[in-house]
Amino acid sequence: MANADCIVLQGGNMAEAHPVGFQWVAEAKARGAKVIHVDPRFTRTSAVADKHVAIRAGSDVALLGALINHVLSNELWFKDYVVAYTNAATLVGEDFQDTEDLGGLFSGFDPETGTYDSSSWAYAHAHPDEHQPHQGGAPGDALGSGGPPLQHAEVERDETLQHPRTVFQILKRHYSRYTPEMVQEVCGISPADFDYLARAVTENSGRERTTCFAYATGWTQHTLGAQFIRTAAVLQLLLGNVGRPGGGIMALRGHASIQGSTDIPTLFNLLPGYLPMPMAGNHDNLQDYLASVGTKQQKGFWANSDSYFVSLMKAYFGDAATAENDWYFDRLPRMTGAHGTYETAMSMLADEVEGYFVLGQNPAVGSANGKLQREGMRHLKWMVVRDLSLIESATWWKDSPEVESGEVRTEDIETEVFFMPAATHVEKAGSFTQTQRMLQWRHQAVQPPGQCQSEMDFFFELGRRIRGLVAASDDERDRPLLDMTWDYPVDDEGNPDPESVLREINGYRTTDTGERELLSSYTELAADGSTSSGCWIYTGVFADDQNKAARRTPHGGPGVSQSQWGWAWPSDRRILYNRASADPDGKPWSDRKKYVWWDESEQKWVGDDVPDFPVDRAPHSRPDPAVGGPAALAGDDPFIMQSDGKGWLFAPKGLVDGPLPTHYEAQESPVRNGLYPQQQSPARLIYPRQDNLSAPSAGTPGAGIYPFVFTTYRLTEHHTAGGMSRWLPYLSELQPEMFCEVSPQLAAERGLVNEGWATIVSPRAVIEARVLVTERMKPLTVGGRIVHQVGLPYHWGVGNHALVTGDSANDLIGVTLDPNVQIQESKVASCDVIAGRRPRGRAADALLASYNERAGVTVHTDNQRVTDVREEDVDDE
Amino acid sequence: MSSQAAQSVTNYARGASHQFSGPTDPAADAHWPSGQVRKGFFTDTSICIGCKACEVACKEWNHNPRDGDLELTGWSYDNTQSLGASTWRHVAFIEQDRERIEQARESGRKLVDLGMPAVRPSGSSSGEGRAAYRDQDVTPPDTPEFRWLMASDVCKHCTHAGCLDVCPTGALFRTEFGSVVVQDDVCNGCGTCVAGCPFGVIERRSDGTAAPTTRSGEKKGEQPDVPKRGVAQKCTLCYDRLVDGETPACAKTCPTTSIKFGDHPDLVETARDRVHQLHEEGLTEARLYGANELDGVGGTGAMFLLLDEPETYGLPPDPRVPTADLPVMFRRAGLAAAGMLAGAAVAFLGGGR
Amino acid sequence: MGRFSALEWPVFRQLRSGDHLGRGPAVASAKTRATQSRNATADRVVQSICPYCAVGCGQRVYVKDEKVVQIEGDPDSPVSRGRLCPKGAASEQLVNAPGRQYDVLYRAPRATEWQKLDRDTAIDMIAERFVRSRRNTWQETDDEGRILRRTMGIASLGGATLDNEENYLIKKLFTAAGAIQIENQARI
Amino acid sequence: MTVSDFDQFRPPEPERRGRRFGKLRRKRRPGRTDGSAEMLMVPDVEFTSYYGRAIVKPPPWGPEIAAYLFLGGVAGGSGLLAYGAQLTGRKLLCRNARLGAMVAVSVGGAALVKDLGRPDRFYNMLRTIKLTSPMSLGSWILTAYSGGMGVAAMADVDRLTGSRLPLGPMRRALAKVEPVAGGVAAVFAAPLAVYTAVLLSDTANPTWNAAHRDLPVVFASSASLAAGGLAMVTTPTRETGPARALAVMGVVGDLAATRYMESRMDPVAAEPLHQGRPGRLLRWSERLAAAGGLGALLLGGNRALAAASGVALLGASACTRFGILEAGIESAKDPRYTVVPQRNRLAKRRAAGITDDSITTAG
Repeated sequence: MANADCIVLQGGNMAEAHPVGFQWVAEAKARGAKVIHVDPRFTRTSAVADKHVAIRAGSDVALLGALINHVLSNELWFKDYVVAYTNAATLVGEDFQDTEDLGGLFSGFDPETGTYDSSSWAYAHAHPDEHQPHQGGAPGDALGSGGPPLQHAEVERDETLQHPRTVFQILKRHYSRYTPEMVQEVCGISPADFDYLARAVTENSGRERTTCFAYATGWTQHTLGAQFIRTAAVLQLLLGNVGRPGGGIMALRGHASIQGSTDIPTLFNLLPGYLPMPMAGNHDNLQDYLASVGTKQQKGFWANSDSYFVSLMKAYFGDAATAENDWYFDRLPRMTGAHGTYETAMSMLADEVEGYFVLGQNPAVGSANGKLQREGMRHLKWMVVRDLSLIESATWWKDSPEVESGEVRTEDIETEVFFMPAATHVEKAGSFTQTQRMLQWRHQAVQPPGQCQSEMDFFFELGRRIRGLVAASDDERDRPLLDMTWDYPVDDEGNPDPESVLREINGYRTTDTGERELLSSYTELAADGSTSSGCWIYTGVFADDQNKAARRTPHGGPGVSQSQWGWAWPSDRRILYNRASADPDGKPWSDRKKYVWWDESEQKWVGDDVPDFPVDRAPHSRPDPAVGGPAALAGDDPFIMQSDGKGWLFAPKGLVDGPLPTHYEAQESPVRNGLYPQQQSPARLIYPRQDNLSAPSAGTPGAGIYPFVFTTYRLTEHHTAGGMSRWLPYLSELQPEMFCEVSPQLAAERGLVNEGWATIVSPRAVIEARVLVTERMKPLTVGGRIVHQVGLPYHWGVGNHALVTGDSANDLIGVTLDPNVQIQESKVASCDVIAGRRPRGRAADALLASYNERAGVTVHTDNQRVTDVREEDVDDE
Repeated sequence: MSSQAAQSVTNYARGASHQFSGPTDPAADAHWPSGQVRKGFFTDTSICIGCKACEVACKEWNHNPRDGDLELTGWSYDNTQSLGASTWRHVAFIEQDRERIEQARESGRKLVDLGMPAVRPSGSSSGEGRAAYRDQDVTPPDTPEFRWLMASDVCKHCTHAGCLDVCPTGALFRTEFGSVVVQDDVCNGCGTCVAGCPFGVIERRSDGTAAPTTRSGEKKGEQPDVPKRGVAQKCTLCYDRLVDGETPACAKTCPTTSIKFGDHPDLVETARDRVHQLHEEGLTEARLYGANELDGVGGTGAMFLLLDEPETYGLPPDPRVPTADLPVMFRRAGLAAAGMLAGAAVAFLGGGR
Repeated sequence: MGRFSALEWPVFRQLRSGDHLGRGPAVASAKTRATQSRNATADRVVQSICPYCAVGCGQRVYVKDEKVVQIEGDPDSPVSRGRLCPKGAASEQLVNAPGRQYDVLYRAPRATEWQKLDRDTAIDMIAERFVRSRRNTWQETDDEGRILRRTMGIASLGGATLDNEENYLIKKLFTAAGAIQIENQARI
Repeated sequence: MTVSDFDQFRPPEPERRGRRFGKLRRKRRPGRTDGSAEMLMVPDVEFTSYYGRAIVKPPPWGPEIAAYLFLGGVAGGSGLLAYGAQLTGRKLLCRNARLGAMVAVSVGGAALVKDLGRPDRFYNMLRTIKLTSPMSLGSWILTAYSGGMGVAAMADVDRLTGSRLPLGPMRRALAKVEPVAGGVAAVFAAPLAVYTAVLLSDTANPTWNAAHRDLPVVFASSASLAAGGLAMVTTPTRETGPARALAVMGVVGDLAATRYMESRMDPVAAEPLHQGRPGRLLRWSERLAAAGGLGALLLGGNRALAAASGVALLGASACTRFGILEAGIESAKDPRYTVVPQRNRLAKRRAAGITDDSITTAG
């Protein structure tokens, strides 16, 4: 980011959430870069940014779409880059219909199931071979990071981009109505601000200069979160900023090893290395499974998915995984749909879940709809909480808001709760993967005190005892437990050696003499069972028996990319798709942005980073696409993971809620969708339940009862649900109390006083917060009316163990998920604000009930898939 | 001690190399043998992001207890209110609308027009390198309607330190690095230094007037047991770290290097460059605070780049070390004593009525 | 500092040295002259990474007598260049926090208070419950006869703050046991 | 126009009947410095502060310190009276003054030690002789004075108790050294009374610092009238002639000096002297002083009335000390008292063409 010329921080508050990372933005600014912060609030990032653009929460796609429209209509897109490296020239099939024609829906939408059948979006002339793996099935869970498989790489292209069905023309038509006036109407951004943003981004793109986007949960926590990011990707591709130094899109991830926990996922839908979890019905046998991940014919490295999967099974089950039993494929558990944390919470309420492990997380405060989470926990039989201190998720049975309000009695709660003290990051060795995909090793400084124990020791011990309990059983279902490799070298206290686990993740080749050599790159993985690797993208972290994650060359060594520090997957590459930093002939676009280029003499790609491209593939080589796999990658296919080697402006597969990002309003929004009759995203996952009601949106009766929009955010001084910050005196005194930020106009309207108290009501709960009246929150004129926005930090929780407590903003938030990744919409929702503290005990529920009754909220409010246009426009504002 | 004695003391004091005001090298003035260069801070508030890492790092290094009673103050994002016995770094937050920005710019312009004798003509500063690089016009930043000032405040380590001079026990002393440090094994908590500091930095722990509430314990409203209770406390410029050549905790942890640590002369140089650079950008409200060694305290060890009048940040506009007027006070006191003696003499000579 | 011991009395030192006004060396006490930084007297320094957000700032952990005495930024790290945010700077307090728990607690059904439990029995109890719940809720095939081989009775949440190696073991154990409802903060 | 040396001997200004103390404050006396007209017009500085938070911090001093200021004054004055009486052979006045001074000094000393944050380290006060620290010099003065007065008072006590003190051979030495001790005490008496003024003024406290030129005179006069008052209470009228004279002179000095002090202070910095408790205290001290002074002047003969006016004088001195201390602490709490006077001072210097000595610089 440090060498970017313009940085747009949108959907994220980098100076507050990632202050030390922000030093590089400050560095770029000192060198003259322009920093623009687009956020509903004027935050500490905006304080040092060049420009703050106040946007209505949830309308990011409209703004980015308008930027795309601006770039296209003024011919500002980076021609050579787009034609060569993206699928702009590719033709799309005839039966694709755009949202322009269907009033906000794409073709292939099935209202009953609320899902799209993406076959109508396919490229033109994709030979419809006989057995088309039915893709529509499980929403969004079957797809790894590399994008979905295509039958093969032969696609029709029109390099002149004139053909009406080229992706380029479809893009132009799709965003034709996203004009600056529309942006003012929908996002509340003045044309002057829009023009400033547009000029800044376009002037800083192209050969000489690059623009970089950075986002965080501000984009991901929406019902169309994935589409937010897609819009930015399309814009960056059009401007030619992807794969180049100072360009691209930086995901500002929230936790120490959140990237690590998606690479080696404790997630329901993924196996390590982004291999999808088998889905009942889709992957009933290994061949179907591998075909769904990546066909041999398609380009790119996903074609070798078989070697990745087999190596994983060898790592998991060692010798027990053999060719005969399809490498243990049949023993793997199957998914039958989405099993995200919210579905799990719902199934807890239905008494289907008996046991629950909570590992360093605080769902009672951190997960959306806190009340629902705590109620779910009451239905459990037993629960294990591993944390540093008695967080609210461990003591909810004693001091949760429901116990406090008398709604529930501690004596009636059946759940058994085990609290296991955990070890802190200095009391255990291990590696974190930070937001730039870099693994960094932590050495153990001291032994864990008292009975504290690291998760590794605990789970190793638990695994050993479970295997002990099932050792005798000859029941088939226990085979995997007994076959899995669990024999890690242990030290004198019986704790496994973390480096041995990292070696297993890196992977071995078992030579014929039986001893194991560490692999150095995922290209060495084979599908014949001779290699094993816990996570193929991490292969190379332990190359030639050196723990690369523990490399500590000061300042990352001499190289520009400072790569002598830690290890970035895949194969220590720092900027992905960096082939795109050179033009189709292999020469850098410009000297200033030189990064990776083709060295004619050595016939090799060279540069400041590990080239993200087959090293010896000449720029002009055009192999026969039928060959498939990495070999099929042409010299100008920088996007080596995509099945056609190109950057996807139009995503025929991979996203379940539309090939092109389209603006929809949030699940509950006091504003009508200015662009389409369709109010909300049709494919969003909705959970119509009595304890998950939604506020009526604009145009439906009762919309005026919850007139304000609230957005949640993080403070620098606290950490997520407060588990690691509300127990620390030094951090608690910096931000001691839950507060809400309101504009002076809203404060006047509702009689709020600075430092006073306010009660915030949403259809889910009633909470109280101190009031900070500030001009940093601005009312916006949207859709012809004033929309007030309320800012709520979400770090506080009710309980009496923490140093500072307060109501939790997450109680206000409902559960409506983005279909692609099951992330809840906690960045924008509706609420009402009343001056004074909230009523105590049962009176709070009474207030809530009266509000919902006045608003006429029922289980069906906002839960309509397709907004029927006939409904007359009731706006009793 | 008659007035003549008082007179001689002041002459003697002025005669020797000791001074009470004006530019001096404090460490040399205190006769430290080693030729250490004076260390100091330069806090550039224009790039401060208000993250308060300095507050936490300082407390953590010095094991200062939590103070304040965990109440929201309503002062924007500042809940620790001010420097004190247990808070040696404090970040101020000020929200300003368009009108206040104009006022600040206006007062900044007035400062510039005063024709401050810039030690070096700004042109010769490393401007050339930057000017070529920065071709934009000189328009102020593009968010004129609102501004959020953030500034990290600290002890100034003045060249002529009011607290040091008035301390009767010698607990406060000038280190070889030119910083002012309290020796907590000597101080008996008399409290004179608290009144002596023109910036209101130093404070006696536990019952200092701005001290934490007396409730004790960990939870809200409870105050942890306070180490070094009853002794005056303030920033030591991490004297223990300096002795081992390490950077002070706050300067090391500041993510955007808004807090710069280094040799005082270089920092003055950096400060002047930075303020010229901002003026070239049209930010005329930028001004330096404490960089002028002719001011009331002889220039400060910790200098600041502010974007508004000092009072907006809670800093005094024209601080002056009280010792500067000490000779006058001694003279007047000698006079009063003489007057009293004379009165007594007259009373007795006049005979008892 | 024995005030009257020998000529160490600052008044004499004031006269002896040039520091007549008692501003510097003359008044420095013995303890002050012996000042040393905690870091210098630490037994060892360990390089680590901050546990809070995903920037991955380098940290130096100073240990003395098997206790963490100071955690500060690691100047060698190209990511953070020795800097930390407030949370990172408070890491030492996270490790030695007053509110931190050190022993295993157990809450029996309908109990209103915690009770202490020794770690081994706790892990045994958890293992038993794990196997029992797994057996109660095992699903071999779904209604259309497709193999499932899983248990919906056990769920897990959390992992973003854990090491890769720990995530790996958890995923392997749960997948082998058929428990697929594993989630973590990446989703929230 | 500098102040003449024996300012307090000028006959008291004609008694302005009915003039409220505060009224004087509003009538601005012609500025005594260069008198440039425009300086009078205090620049209407738009006073901003950081959420109203104080800038300087008041010292953590409570009533003990105020009590010490008063007792120090009494001791100082009594030291002089004792020596005067010793020279002029007024045995009774000398004894009473010495005993009074001894009591005052010991109680004051105890109050000082009690106010310390770490009373167990009180001896550190004598750790160095810091010429720049009024409290350091004050500690030495106090020690010297108490030493001298202690010896002298012991002789008196010995006489009082009919030599029953276990002195043995020391008694002869004591008799010889007694007059010298009285002299030593006398030497340190005046500085003891006066150094406390410098102690308060040598701080960044707006009110005290603004009064640094004249506070010593006020404290000297206040000490004199207090000592005189004490003598009038303790000693029969026949020996208290000089004490009464000293008291009258003290009163005159006190009233004149206080008015004069305020006239020279920045009006804003002087405000705390007239508001709230400090204001009331100072107004009472003025009334008591006037009453006591008249009493001493006219009714000195009658023993009971003399004692009454003596008590009035002591009360006046106490009120002055408590009033000034609390005024100082109040002035530190409101940022206005720090900012506005400093802004005036800066503006004055700017107007006078000195533009290079401001802490805020543009370059």
